[in-house]
This record gives sequence, structure tokens and C-alpha cells, in this order.
Amino acid sequence: MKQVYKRDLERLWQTISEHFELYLPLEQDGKVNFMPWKQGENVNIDRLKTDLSPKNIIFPPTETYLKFRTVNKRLCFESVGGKNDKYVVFGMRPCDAASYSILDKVFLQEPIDRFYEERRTNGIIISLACSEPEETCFCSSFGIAADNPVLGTDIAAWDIGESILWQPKSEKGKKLTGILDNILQDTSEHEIIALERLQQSIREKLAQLPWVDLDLEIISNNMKEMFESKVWEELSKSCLGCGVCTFVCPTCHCFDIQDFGAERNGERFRCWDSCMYSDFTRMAHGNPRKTQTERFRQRFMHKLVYFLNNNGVYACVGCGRCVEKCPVNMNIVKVIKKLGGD
Amino acid sequence: MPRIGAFVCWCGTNIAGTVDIEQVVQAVSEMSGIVYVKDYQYMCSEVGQNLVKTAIKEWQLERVIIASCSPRMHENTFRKAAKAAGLNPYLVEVANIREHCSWVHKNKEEATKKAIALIRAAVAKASLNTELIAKEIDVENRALVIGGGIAGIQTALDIAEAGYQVDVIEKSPSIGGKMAQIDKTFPTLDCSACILTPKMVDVASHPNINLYTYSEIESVNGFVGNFEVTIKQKARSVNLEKCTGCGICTEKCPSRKSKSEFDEGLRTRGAIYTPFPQAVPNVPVIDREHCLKFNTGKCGICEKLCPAGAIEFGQEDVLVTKKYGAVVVATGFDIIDLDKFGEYQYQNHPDVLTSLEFERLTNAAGPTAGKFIRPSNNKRPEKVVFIQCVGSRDVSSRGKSYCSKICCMYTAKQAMLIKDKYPDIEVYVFYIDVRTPGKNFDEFQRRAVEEYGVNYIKGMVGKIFPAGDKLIVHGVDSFTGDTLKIEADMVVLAAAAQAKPDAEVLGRKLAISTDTNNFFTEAHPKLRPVETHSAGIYLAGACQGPKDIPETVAQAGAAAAKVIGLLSKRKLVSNPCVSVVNEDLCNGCLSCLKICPYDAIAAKELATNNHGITSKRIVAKVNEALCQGCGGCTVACRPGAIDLKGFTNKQITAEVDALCH
Amino acid sequence: MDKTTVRMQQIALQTLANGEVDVILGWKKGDEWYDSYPVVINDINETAELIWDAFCVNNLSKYLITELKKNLRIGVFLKGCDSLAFNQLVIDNRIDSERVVIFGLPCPGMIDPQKVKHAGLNKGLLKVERTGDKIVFITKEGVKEYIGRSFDYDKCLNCRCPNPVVSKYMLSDAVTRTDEEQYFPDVTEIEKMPLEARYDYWTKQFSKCIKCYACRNICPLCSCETCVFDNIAAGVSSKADADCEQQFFHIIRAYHVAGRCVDCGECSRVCPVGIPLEKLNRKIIKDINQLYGDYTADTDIAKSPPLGTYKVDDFDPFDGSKQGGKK
Amino acid sequence: MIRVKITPNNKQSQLQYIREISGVNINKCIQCTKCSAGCPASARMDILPHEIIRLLQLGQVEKIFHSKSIWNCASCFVCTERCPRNIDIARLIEAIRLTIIRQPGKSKFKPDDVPGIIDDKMPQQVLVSGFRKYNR
Amino acid sequence: MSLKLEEKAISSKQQFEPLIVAFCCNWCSYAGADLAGTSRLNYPANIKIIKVPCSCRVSPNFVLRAFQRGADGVIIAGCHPGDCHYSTGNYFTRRRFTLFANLLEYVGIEREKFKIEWISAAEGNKFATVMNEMLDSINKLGPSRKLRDGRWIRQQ
Repeated sequence: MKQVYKRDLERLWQTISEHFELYLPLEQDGKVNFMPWKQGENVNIDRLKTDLSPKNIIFPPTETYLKFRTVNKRLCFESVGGKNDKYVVFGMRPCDAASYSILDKVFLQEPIDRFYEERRTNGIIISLACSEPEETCFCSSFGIAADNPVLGTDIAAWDIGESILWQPKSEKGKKLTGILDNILQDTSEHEIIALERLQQSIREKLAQLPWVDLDLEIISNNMKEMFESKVWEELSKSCLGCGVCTFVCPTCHCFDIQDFGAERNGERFRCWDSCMYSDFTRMAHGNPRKTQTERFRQRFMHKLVYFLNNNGVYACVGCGRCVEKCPVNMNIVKVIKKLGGD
Repeated sequence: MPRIGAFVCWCGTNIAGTVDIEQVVQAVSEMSGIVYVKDYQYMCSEVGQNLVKTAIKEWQLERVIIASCSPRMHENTFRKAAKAAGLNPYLVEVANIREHCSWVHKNKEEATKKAIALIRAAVAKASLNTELIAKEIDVENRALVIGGGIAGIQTALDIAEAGYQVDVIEKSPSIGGKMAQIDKTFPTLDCSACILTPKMVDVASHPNINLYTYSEIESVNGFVGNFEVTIKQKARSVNLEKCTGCGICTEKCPSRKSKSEFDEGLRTRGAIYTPFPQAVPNVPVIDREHCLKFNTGKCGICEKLCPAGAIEFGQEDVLVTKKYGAVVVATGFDIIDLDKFGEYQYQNHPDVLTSLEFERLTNAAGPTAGKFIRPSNNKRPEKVVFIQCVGSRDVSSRGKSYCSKICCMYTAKQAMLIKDKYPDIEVYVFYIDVRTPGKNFDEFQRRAVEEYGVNYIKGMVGKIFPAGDKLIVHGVDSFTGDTLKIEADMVVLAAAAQAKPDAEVLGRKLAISTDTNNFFTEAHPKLRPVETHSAGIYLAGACQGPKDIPETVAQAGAAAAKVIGLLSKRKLVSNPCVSVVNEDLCNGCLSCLKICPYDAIAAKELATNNHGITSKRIVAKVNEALCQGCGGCTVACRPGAIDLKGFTNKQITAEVDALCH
Repeated sequence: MDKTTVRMQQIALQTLANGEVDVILGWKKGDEWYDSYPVVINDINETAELIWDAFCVNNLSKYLITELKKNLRIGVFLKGCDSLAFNQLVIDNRIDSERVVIFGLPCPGMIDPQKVKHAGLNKGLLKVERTGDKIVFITKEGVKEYIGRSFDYDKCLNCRCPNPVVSKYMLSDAVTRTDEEQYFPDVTEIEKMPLEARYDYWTKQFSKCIKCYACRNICPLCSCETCVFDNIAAGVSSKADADCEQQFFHIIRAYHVAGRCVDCGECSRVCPVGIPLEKLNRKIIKDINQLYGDYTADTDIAKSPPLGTYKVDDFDPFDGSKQGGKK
Repeated sequence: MIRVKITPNNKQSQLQYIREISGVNINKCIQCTKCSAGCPASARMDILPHEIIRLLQLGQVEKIFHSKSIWNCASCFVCTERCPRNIDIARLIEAIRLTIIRQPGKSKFKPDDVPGIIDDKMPQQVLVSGFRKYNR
Repeated sequence: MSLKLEEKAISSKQQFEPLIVAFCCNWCSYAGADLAGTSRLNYPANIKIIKVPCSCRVSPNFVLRAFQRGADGVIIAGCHPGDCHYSTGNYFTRRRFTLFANLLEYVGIEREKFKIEWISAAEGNKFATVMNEMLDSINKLGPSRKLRDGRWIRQQ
């Protein structure tokens, strides 16, 4: 267990950014998002949740992966995309780190997605426990401990006031700790007690949150019967199909492939797509899910039923971004509660 | 990608001069979709067109690109050629590499690169062209002639002779126009009234001709074959049928203050008047401004005296709306105001006249019954000075930059007539250049000089000083270089001709453009002098530019021929490049309907059945007959539901991409 | 606002019962203090759950487009800015106003949950009550009171139409806003910036866009059956995250609502990355007011929208600078 | 006086100079003689204004330099006002006068002439404009 | 924040060759351009003309598309208001593009890059003057990447 004093943080960023590309939660115009750090950027590690999820580091909104060009009548291709320089992400919350492991289940299964794999393996995730969980958080319902980052984490970190505790969890984590030896100090007894107290206070705060104990078992087995129920109609009435929930959600991973064609060169790129859109899975005869109700139902069935059957884990980490960003205050918690019977 | 054939024209050296044809042919052959490229000296020639026809057949071409002159010139020629070869004419695209490229760029390398870019754009557009079939629209076989001067009369007579109904509309109370005011006409010196009045009577009596005098155009809409014109018949206050034209009312009318427009103000007329004795229709008009009955409500003598009881003070303006197949504009010309030419004392001396006033003065039916006397003291003048180019060939803001073409001839005629009647009167003519180019015109002018001894002085008049009852004319003879002073009794100014002041307003109503001098713009000065850019609207006479009577009558005949050609077609081929609505995308907001200048878009109820869910909604629908293809609606339509055939959004986007290659 | 909630529930019950309307568009309260979400109710006992509080920010007029297709007569609760959007939708032929019964709600201003969170008041917060400008926060620990509008949305602070412009029933007396009408201060502030700074400012803002199209889907006037940006066949734009695609989308969207935007500020509110979109729309509104007369796209239904008509003597910035024109 | 005139070529520089300072394009003149006809001072002119322009067009500046006309011109601008081709004749003749004056050694008003002609009623401006115009 | 697509900057060391796309209305400006041709006037070859039936056919999409594809200047030439062959076409152009030009300038695009001109069929010289002046102002601005799509490679 190591620690780093907050006053040395600036130096820490400096040294990391010499070897790796460093992603930190940077604040611009009141919005905090993970962006490559440069000298003089306004770092804000206190904000509980970044506005957009960190998934865009490993699964960017647009990724050109194929370029083609005609060179005197011959067509030549060039494979691009992926990311081969190493990077470090500091300040990611346990729920976001867990979302990485969920995305791994999608992209790293056969056939492996080369670009995702490159981005994923080149990254070292330093996950910071949440000192102040909010009402909109319900990660505990999905078995994620806010006070002890485990899933998808290379280095776990805790903010105990004037210093940050630093505990490497994976090989990559240990290697990075080795590199940063001169900045990281050893911890004494005092820090361990402070850590215990911090974890205890996080657990107390979590217990008081309204959605801490969402009952998911009822959902997953009677969801299939609920497929035809009128509840979906009522829930989806207010949904505008704007797609914000899917774009800010750390675990949503649907994408569309589009082409950019010019006279003699062109690109094929992958871009985020949302099941809430009218042109999602549009086929020759039109969109199989005609009304917003069907699209709405598809989103939550996929997160709470289909993904569970295929990969054994819910496709939601309870970060609560969809709760905050939905313009009409419709979200997964309401669906769970409604279908849970109350 | 359709099979495209490209034909690059040399246009003699017009294009080949500054565009490297081989390089263009080479570049075009590499473009996607091109299966056949040919270059030839004159694509628009018979041989060139045959090249296109054979290539279409041999290579089964599905699109044709012609890189030549402006499509406004020969697009139809090549479309007809393609049609003859069995290819839909709207699959032909023309790239303008002459007016827009070879003629305006000197550097050969740059011009070649631009020509290739323009052809690439044409190829991009052509590959997205679709087969368009021109619809048929019916033609109203009635023509409208605006203007009752010699141009309008001749046009109307020619059209009526071909058996079509014609409406002639004249602003003043009688037809006849400027020609009725003239005494004799050059070069044959026959009396103007003698050759004009029979034609006026023909117009009045012709079964096919319908006359609207003292009327104006209120509004015009519609398009070729289907013009809808609203005519405002101003209230004459005299019943056309009842009035026998006896003229008692015009004699007895007490209000004598108003000046006779017909006599250019040289004499006065009653409030109720006919412009001139031989007026057609010979029915007087009440000038409501000067009529005592209308101003004070007391008089009414004409009503009492009229044997036929034809006076109707209560008459109101009447609006008549009729449909026409073609319109001929024959509104004629005016003389410019001479207020800015102070040096000639026109404003403040009665003996300084314009040529038109001179015509009235010497006319037998004129104010002096033909006696040649000075308006100031009614004595016969001994010296008369004519001054040419007053306001013509003048680039300063006072006058018109162009030469008014007819003044040299009519001044020679007027001078000759004076010397013929009164040989002892000295006549001087100050001129810059004598321009009498027509048939027997120069001989006519030389006779005035040689036989009748008219003194032609090359030089301009600087100033005229009234001295006693004489007018001292200061001029210079540029041959001898001396300044001359002539004590003249009368000065006649050959004032410049200008377009009618309301020409621009009429042009706006008819959607035809006027040039910087407000004369109407013909479609092409050499090839289409009597047509305008708006199909179905033709021009005749001086409204298109100053011209004399022989030329006006010739143009009138030409315009009539064009109208007859149009009306003889049972059906007209309508422009197929019209808008079309994609009903799936249309959300019925009808913002296109608000934009359409031709009201060609209407709302339509659409019942859609989408897998069992039937719903009714409003969508837009384009009336292909009314739509003229301006494309304004396509920009108003946000989802891009309405598109313009021939100029679709994708085609223009493809052209933009091709140009930015 | 509780008094109005009671009136709201009564009138909903009454109109549903006597068949004046088939369904009612309103808001219901969820579990959380900020959660008032739009609902469509058709049976009588649900009317008791209707709520009118400081979080009913959603504009219900947009739902009328889809609901009018399924139901005959609809009752809808509209605030001031919602009624502006309603009129504009009628002008656009998107809704048939005869089949709509409007319950007008003069609006004192809606509270922005983000501002409450930043003020740290959201800890254990149960309920927020607002009467006029007095705001009461009821938390587990106790009750805190605030006077004034420091928690309102920015768009509500310079709201110029708190009272509905069209309504059959008015549920409470009108709200008076006295602050004088500053002439688009935010727009003039950007106009004063030098050109390059403006370009950088807007390119930075646009580059934040993740193309989630929430601004389009929340906007009551962006209601095309198939939006041109969803229609790949139109070949107009793609979802690629290149600078020029973002600029294209935002400029064209601002242009599409030109002359129709009622400045309700919803697009900026819902943007997840906080792009100040209303500044684009307000710039066009400012230009239209200056050039073609105050168009208040909302009050007079018969008047055609500014871009749907013309005047012969419109201001013409492109004319006469070159010689050779008409003499 | 020999009637035959060969158009001299060494006078090109002066023609160019006249064109430069007057800014007048003498080719626009169509010899309509309106300027000469209306010129109040033409009676005492040996060659008339339109002839001056004609001579300039032919390049025969010698005749103009020796003529009295350019000094009789009262600069009343009637000719400029009335010219149908928008030629500023008055300005052209002023340019000719200046070309003559500005030839080296030809200045008509030297500083040492001043004491001879000065009197208390003479406005200061006369001296200044005199130097500006007539002194080289 | 999403990783933005890396834009390729076209090396500006090559000599700056501005491209100007001109949308000319078929009845007036296109005829004006023809007249400029028949009277052998001279204007730069960088101007490339697209024929449209009326200036009201040009949509802001085309203008932005041209800038995206690398055009340095865009002109829309139409008939003088009142002279439109379709009687009201250019009134709408005038309104639409007054607002659009202001919007472009508001977003940071120089006014010289996007112009509207009223050129009638009789004004060949005005057409040439306008095109020459447009090119001068674009040359003064020099190469600029604004609104340009980095992925579109132009054949230099």
C-alpha cells in the first residue's frame, strides 16, 4: 500500500505524462470529462461523476478504421484506428472501472475487436473510491463496492483528505508503481486506520441512499413474461427517443458503421449508435421496432435480461448518469421499480 | 454507373484557341462512367450532331455530355439530336467551356484545367439525371397585344388574319400611337394618316380583334399558353355602343383649359375630347380632372346635348380577367424631357419646338391647319434651324448614351418639306454625324441637301439667345472652324427617344427584364430579337429600342409569326423540370406551399397503412402543370421531402463535389 | 404552487369525466425531489397523481404531435413558453388546435436541479415547494427557506412570456415579470468578440458535441417525420465526429428553426456536454426582429413565418455596392 | 505656314504629361464642337477648344503651345458642363497651361517681382496662389 | 471527452490556389456570365459556375457543402430583386441569405468568403468586376481551414 500527498499530485501528473498519455477528469465550462492532460489544465478529482462516461477512451464516438484510395486505377487499402501509445487514467470511479470489465465481455469475446483490444491493453486504470456517493448512485444494487474498487482496476486509490492511498491490484499496476517510486511514499499505521474509517463512512452513506437495494431477482426471471405487458406503453410514453441515455451510459456499446466517400479516396468508420433512434437497425422494409415503446423496451430488456443471459452480468453499473441526463426524467431505476411490482 | 459519352467541341478556335483539347479529351476519358469521348470542330453543325446520334446508337450511351458553348444557346439542339437517336432528351448535359472558360481566361493551362473541372461537374450531374417526359399543357388560342401604335396594330392584324382571337389594349383613348401624330413618313413621303387610318379601321372592324382602349394591364400571372391577365378599363364616362361620334359634345364643352396631349400641347381641348378626328374608336373620353361636372357638379352640358344619350357620368373602372396563350408587348417609346437642356431655351420660348411638335404644327389636321407659322406671333418664319442629337449620344447624366436612330431621317424629311412648300425659307441643320443607313435613306437625305438646298452644318449649337422676336443660335462649323451666329425664327430640336416611363413596372408584371435604359431585353440580340426570356411573351417595335416605322412593322410581323407558331400548337410541351414530393419524408408543414410563386402546391390527405396501423395525415402535392421549376420550395423543405427534377439536391451536391475535386 | 396542483387535479378530473377530453397530458411526481415527468393519463383516478411544482420543465406541446394521431380530443397543461411552441406548431400544421383543450399555467420559473446540487442542498432532500419566489427545501434534517430566483434555470431568469398566450382555462392568476427587456445581451456579447475568437469559441463548443441529437428531439419545432440528419440517403451529413460535420449540423439546425424558434431554451438545458445552443437561435431571432420586425413567432397564428414570406422593400445588404447596376 | 504636318514623335512625353495631370481621355471626343459653340471666350480664341482637342489627338502640341486660346480661357466650365461625352475640357486646358508654365526656366512670377507689385489691399492669398501656379 | 478525429492540415506551402464556387441563376446571372464571355472580359479561372434555375434554388446545405469540400469562397448570383423570372424567387433568397450570412459571420466566417450579388443578364461587366474583386479579397484572406473537411483530399 503506497500513498501520494496531494501537494505532489502536480509532480505525479508530470512524471506519468512523460512515459504515458495521462487522462484526468478535467473541468471545462462547468463540465468535467476525461481528457488528455496538458500542463495548466483544471483538474477536478472531487466531482463524483464525469458528465460523459470514460468509455470514450476505449470506445471513441467515431473511429476510422479503414482508408481506401485509388492510385492510378488501383484501389489500395490502409488499416488505421486503434491506439498503440500507452496511457494512464486516473480518477475513474469504481462503477466506471466495472463498466470497462462489462465492455470487455462484449469486445474481447471471439471475434476480438482489434481496436478495443489495443486501447484496452495499453491502458492502466487508477480507480478512486467515491468519498461522497449521491442519491442517483445505485452501484451497490449491482454488486459494486463504491469503497473498494476491484473490477477492471489496475490500481485502487482512496482519498483520505491530505493524501491519496495507492494500492496496485494488477501486474500493470505494480509496474507503474515501480516507475513512480520516487513520488509514492510508504504508508504507516495511521493511514490504514484512516482508510478503514473512510470505507466505513462510505458504507454508511451508501446505506442511506434511496436506491441502494433495488431488487433485481424478480426482474430477471419474470421480465420475459412482462414482455407483452402494458407497463412498457406507459413508461415509454414520455420518452423522446433522444439517445442521451445511451450516449452517456458507460456500458452502452452499440455502434453503426458508415462510409465517407470522395472522388478518389474514402474512409470507413465506426460511430456510436443508439437503440432509441428511429434509424437504429433499419432494414430494407423499415425498422423492425416501429414505435418508441418497442425501442424503449429493447433497451432495458437488453440491459437487464439479454446481457445477463449471454454474459452472466447485468449491463448496468448503477452510475446514475442516465438518471441525471434524461430530459424527461425517465430511467432504469423507474423501470426496475415498475416491473418489480411496486 | 451509367454509360456516358462525352463530346468536346472546338468551336473553330473559340474554344480550341485557349483550351488544349487533347489534354481535355485525355482527362475526360479517365473520368468514371465515361465510355466514349470524341472531339470535333463544330459540334452544333449537322456533322457534329450526327456524331452524337451514331455514338448513342453504337455505344448504347445512357448519358451524353456536350462540352461546348452556353446551354442557353444549343441545349435544345443537342436534346433534339439525342431524342432523334432514341435517348431521352433530358439525359443530355452541356458544359459551358466557351463563354465561361475559353473566352474569359487567357492562360491556356488554367483554361484547360477549368474546362476539365466544368466537364467533370457535368458528368457528375448527368450520371444522376433521370428520364423526364415533358407533359402536355393546353394552349389558350387567344393573343394579347399591349399597345395600340403601329406595332400593336400590325401585330394584331397579322395574328387575326391567321384566324386567332386578338385583344388589343391601349392606354390612351384611341389607337394610332406616335404615327398618328406624324404628318408625312420617310422615305416615301406618303401621308402618315393615309397609310395608318385604313389599318386602324381594319383593326376596329376585324371580327377576330377585340379592342380595349383607355385601359391598362392590372396584373399578369400564369405562364406560356395559360396567361391570366386582368385588364383595368378606365371609366370613359361615355357609352361605347350608343355614341355615334357626332362630336357635338366636344365642341360645346365649356372647360377649355386642358392642353391636348395629341397635339403635344400646341392647342387646348375640351374636358370631353377625342384625341384626333380619325380616332378609332371615335368615342370621346371625359377628362375627370378638368370636367366641371366632376369638380363642381354644376355643368353637364354634354349630357344635355348628346342626341344619343351616350354620356354616363356614373361609369366606374371595370376589371376584366381573361386567359391568353401569348402576349406581345408593343408599348412604343417617348421623347425625353428637355428640362435639363437649358441652353436651348426650350422651356421658356414658344418658337423652340421638338420635332414631334413640329410634326403637329405642319400637319393639315394640326392646330394651325397646316399653315406653317410661328407659335409666338403666327408669322411665317424666314430661317428655321434644326438641331440634331439633343440628348442622344450623351453619356452625361442629362441624356441617353445611345443614338436614337430615326432623328437624322425625320429631320431631313421635315427640312425637305419646308423647302418644298416655301423655297425662300432658309433651313439649317446642325449635326454631329448624319446616320441614314436604310434602303433609299441616304439618297433621300442627299436630295434634301442637293435639290432642296438645306444647309447641313457639322457642329453643335452652343447656346440660343432670344433677341427681340429672333432667336440667335450660336454654333460652330467644325470644317471651317468659325463660330456661327444665325438669327433664326424657329428652332426644332431632334430630341432623343427613350423608353416609356412605366416600362419597368409593366416588365415586373410580365416578369420580363428591362435593360439599363428601361427598354425591354430581347432573348438574343441577333438570333431571337422579338422573343423574351419568358416563353410566350414577345416584343414588337420601339419598346425594345429606338427604331423607325419600316423596322417596327417588320418586327410586328415577326412577333405575329411567333405568336401564330405558338397558338397553332394544340398542346404545348411543358417544362418537365418540376418539383416532386417524397410522401414518406413529408410532414405536412406546407411551408413549401407558402413559398410557391405559382400556387402550384396544394395539401393532400394521405392515408398510410403501416403494418396494420392506418393513419391519415396531410402531405404536399405539386400540380405539375402550374409548377415552373424555380426550386424555391426545395430550400423551404427542411427534411428535403420536395425535390426539383433535373436539379435535385443530390445532383447539385454532386456538382459541388466534382468542382472541388 | 400546491393550490394550483389541487385546481389542476380538479379540472383534469372534471374534463375527463364529462368527456370534454379523451386523454390529458400532464406531469406526475416520481420518487425523487427533482423528478416530475410527463405522462399521458386517460382514467379518472390517475388525475389525483398530477402535480404542478417547480420541476415541471418539460414542454408537453411536442407530445401533442404523436398523441393527436391516436386520440380525438386532448387536454394539455401548458406554461408560457410551452404555449408559444404550441402556436408555432399550429402555424406549422403539425397539430390541429380544435382538438386540443389548453389549461394555462402562469409559470413563476422552474428550478434547475444542477444548481440545487451545486449548492449542496441535495443531501437527503425530500421535497421542494415554491410559492412565487419563496422556495422551501424539506430535507430529512429540517426545512430551509430561500427567497429569490437564484436556483431558477438561466432561461427562466430572462423569460419574456411567463403567462400562456392561449388557453381555455387559466389555472392561476398571471405572473408579472418586471425586469426590462435587455436586447439579447448574450448575443451582442459574442458579436463583439473579434472574428477569429468567435470562430475558435464556436468550434471549441461544437467539437464537444457527441451527436446524440437530444437538442433536436427535445425541440418542439424539430418534429420532422424523418429528420434529414437521420436520413443517410439524403447524403447531407454523417455521424462522423469531424469538426466540419459538427459545424454543419449545428448551423443547419439553427437555420431550420430560424423564424420559428420560440427561444424556450430547452436545447441548451438538455445538452449533455453543455453547448450554449440557445445563443445560435437567439442570434437569428435578434436579426429577424431587427430586419423584418418583431416576429414573436407565437402569438398571431394567421401571420406567415418570417422566412415564409417577403416584402418588396426588404433590407438588402447585397445591393448597389458594384457599379454597372441599373442607372 | 506649311500646310503639311508630320505628326512629331518626340512630343509624346508632353502629351503623356498632359494626360497624367488632367486625367482626361481625349479619345472620347467625337468633335461635336459643343464646347466651342458654347464658349463665351471663343470669340478671341485663335484655335477653338474642339480644335485644341483635335490637335492633341493628332499630337501637334506645338500649335497649341503658341496659341492665345489657352490663356483666354476663363475657366467658366460651361464646356465641361455641356460636353455630351463627359470630357473635362476646362481641366484639360488648365493642364496644358501648367505644362507650359512648368517647363524649366519659364516661371512667370519670381520672388523678387513681389516688392514691385505689393500693396496693402492685396490679399495674402494672391501671392501664394501666384507662386503655386506660376513659379517653377 | 470524445477523442476528436485528427484533421489533416493540407500543407500550405504550395502556392495558394483559391477555389470559388458560384451558383448562377439561369435567367440572369448565367446570362450575365455568358455576356461577360461574349464581350471577352477577363476574370480568374478560379471561379467555377453551377447553373441553378433560380437563386432561390440554392440551399444553405450546398453552401456549407462547398466550404466542406474545400471551396475558399462561395457566391450566389441572382437577378435584381423584382426582376426574377419567377417573380418572387430572389425575394426569398434575399431574406434567407441575409440571415445565413449573418449566422456564418457570427460563427466566425469572414464575410468576404460568402457573398450574394444581383447581376442581370445585361451586366456582363458587373459579373467580371464582382468575380475579380471576390478573388482579390479571398487572396487577401489567404488559405484557411475553416469549415473544411480534412478527410476530403483535393487533387493539387
